[in-house]
Amino acid sequence: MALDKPYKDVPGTTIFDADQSRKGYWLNQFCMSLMKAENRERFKKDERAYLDEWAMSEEQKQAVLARDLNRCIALGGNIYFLAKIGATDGKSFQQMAGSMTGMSEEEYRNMMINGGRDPKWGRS
Amino acid sequence: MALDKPYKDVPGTTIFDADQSRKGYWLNQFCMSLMKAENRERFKKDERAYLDEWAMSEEQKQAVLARDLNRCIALGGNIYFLAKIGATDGKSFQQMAGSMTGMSEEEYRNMMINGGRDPKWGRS
Amino acid sequence: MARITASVYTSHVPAIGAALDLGKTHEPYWQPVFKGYEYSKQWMKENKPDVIFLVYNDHATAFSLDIIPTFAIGTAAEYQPADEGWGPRPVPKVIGHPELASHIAQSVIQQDFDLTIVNKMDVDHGLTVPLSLMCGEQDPVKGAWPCPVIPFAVNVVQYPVPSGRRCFNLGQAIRKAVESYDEDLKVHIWGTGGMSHQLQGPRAGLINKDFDNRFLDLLETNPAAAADIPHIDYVREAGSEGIELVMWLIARGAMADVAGGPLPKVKHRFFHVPASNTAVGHLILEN
Amino acid sequence: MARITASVYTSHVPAIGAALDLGKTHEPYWQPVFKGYEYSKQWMKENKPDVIFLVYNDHATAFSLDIIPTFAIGTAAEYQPADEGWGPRPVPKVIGHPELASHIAQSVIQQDFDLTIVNKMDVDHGLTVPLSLMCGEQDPVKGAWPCPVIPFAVNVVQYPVPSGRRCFNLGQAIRKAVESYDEDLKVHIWGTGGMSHQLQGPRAGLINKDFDNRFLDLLETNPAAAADIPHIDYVREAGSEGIELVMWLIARGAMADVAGGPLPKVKHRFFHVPASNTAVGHLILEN
Ligand SMILES: [Fe+3]
Ligand SMILES: [Fe+3]
Repeated sequence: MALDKPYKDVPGTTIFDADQSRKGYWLNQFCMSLMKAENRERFKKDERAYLDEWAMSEEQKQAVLARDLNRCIALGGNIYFLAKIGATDGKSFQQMAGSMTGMSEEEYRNMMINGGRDPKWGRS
Repeated sequence: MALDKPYKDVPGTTIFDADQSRKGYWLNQFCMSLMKAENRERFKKDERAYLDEWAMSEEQKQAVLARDLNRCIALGGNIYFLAKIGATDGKSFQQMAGSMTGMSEEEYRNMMINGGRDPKWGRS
Repeated sequence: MARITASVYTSHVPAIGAALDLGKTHEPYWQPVFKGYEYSKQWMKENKPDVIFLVYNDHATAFSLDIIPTFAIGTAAEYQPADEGWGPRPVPKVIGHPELASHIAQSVIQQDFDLTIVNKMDVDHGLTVPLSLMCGEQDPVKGAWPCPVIPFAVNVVQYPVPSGRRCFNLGQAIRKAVESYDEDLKVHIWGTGGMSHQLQGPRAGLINKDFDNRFLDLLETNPAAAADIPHIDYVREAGSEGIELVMWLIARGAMADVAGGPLPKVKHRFFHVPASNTAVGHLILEN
Repeated sequence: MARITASVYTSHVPAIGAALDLGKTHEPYWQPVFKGYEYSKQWMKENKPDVIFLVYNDHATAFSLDIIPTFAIGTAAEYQPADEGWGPRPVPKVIGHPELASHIAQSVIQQDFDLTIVNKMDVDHGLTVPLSLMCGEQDPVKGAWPCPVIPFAVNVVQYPVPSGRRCFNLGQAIRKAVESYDEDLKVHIWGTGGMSHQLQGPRAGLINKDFDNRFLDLLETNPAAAADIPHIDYVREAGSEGIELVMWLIARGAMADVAGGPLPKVKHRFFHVPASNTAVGHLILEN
């Protein structure tokens, strides 16, 4: 039998395991490159040209250009890597996390102030 | 009590442990740099100038210049790192190992052909 | 001989670092968070350790996908605060303790923990935010952290992360290692990260106060039960990033009661929601 | 399901690589060495595996003192032969097996082995010399190794290295991991390095035929006893670099008899002194 992967059935959640990591290798390595100030500058100047330097799929590039973090995660991205894109954009972790929930920035912030998302969310 | 280090009493032998590794950090990192062809060229052109780029002690630099591998090891070098110096010089592992024994290259080679050094060597 | 005198547990939310660095500590949003660490800063002054063994995780900073150590111990002389994309935090560099770190590495590897030894790495918010919270703000150049720090990085980014039980056992091995060091040193062990939070997907923002407070209860008096919590329970109950709590079990495993001594004294406990996306939890235990 | 069909043990002396690459195999000095692998090359053709899990050590090549993993598993798609200072060996690149490697990593970490996962590394003579010996010479561009290889690097450079017992237990965990992989794959596990040799100090050139042959005997029929040999005995009896033999115990621990099956069949055994500074030992065991 294959390995047990019980984390596959958690709603609204993608666990970054070896399969995801393999899929997202170049996407995540691109993100790592944004830890250098000069690379952030080059990326900001011409995002498409910078992305084309990496062995990413066209889908991954489009997801980055659209700042669609859910899509990035589906394509193998990990949030700690993707956070480097947000940092380059001057976004906070709260803005990034909120952007994946379908809520507005204010709605998400208010949800957090009011105690955060109910842990029973999405469970049957 | 401190950790037991029984390997300290083996004759003619220096075990590369954390203490040695700390002492030899820059010496060994210098050696690593010789894995790049362009660094080997630069080192060969002006050994002293190249060594001066590294945070090594004067003693370590002298030991390298003299190709005194026993001295290099006493100063924290590890043979797998030091082997990069020998490689740069076009020496084989046998020539390097032999150079530490006080034997001539031919004597050492003959000892090996005749079955190697007796494991009882240096024991009381 | 060296000994572990206390353990400290705290979240290491990056936004806390940003609030400190941007002078936002007196904003109403942040005041309750920093108030929870007032006692701790005083306690640190009165109980200054000689060395802090700081368990944290690297957040895709020093370790990319090129190399992912399950457990990495820093044996370097110093570590620079990392540029995580916003520029490096304006905090002092971290001074290491190569001798004790190497000693612990040697001892723990011989106790069958397969550590990776690291001599070159930048340290991210996972390590510097707890220092800021516990030691207060420090000038990046003229200031200094109160003592040397041994960074101990745990992989909680790419699954599978080590189990809670493995972490708890590792803590016990670290205690033995510390106690076999000849010099008389007071060592703190800190477990950082958590508490409940999820930073990704439609479920981002999950907080579970009940889980967190039960975890704090168990940590005080029944850490072996906390060590039995399987990975999937953290994900389901505490959010995908709540798994960071396994790092607290390394610190807890190093306390004297686990080796048959008396229960630790609870010096301080604090819990607050939210800091950014995260439930902030904090505990100080003394041997 | 995947299964381990055989294990191979062999020295990985760099001079053997040089002899191959410089066309010296027919010199009288080298003939007896390569003669010892004639059977093995034929056996490899008749028993072609789908994947080789190749246990070796990095000799300050991919891993400098910046980072020293105790156990590192390669999950990359491919690996280039390293330039160890003499230029890269003229051999084909090594194709990995990312899926099986990741599967094994996940399973073995959950069995409490604290692996480091590596996705980018060059491989040195420790890995390529055994491939050359067992598969014969290959054109670096037009040639190819017979199947994908999973590199598994063990720290035997900076003390403390993992104990023989730890390595033997790890082999058992690897066997379980392989057997939980759904695809039908024949997997070889190779243990490389050794046998007795010392490359440093006035004692360089040490060889201990008695120790080596006793070790081969134990490996055949009583590997648990071999696993009990403490580190210091390798240093004293087999020379400071003889410690590489602990890697053979990883391969041996993965064989069926260790989990209660029958003893493996000894297909081939070879021993010769010297190759350069080293005693060459070689064993092929089939489940
Ligand atoms: Fe964190
Ligand atoms: Fe070797």
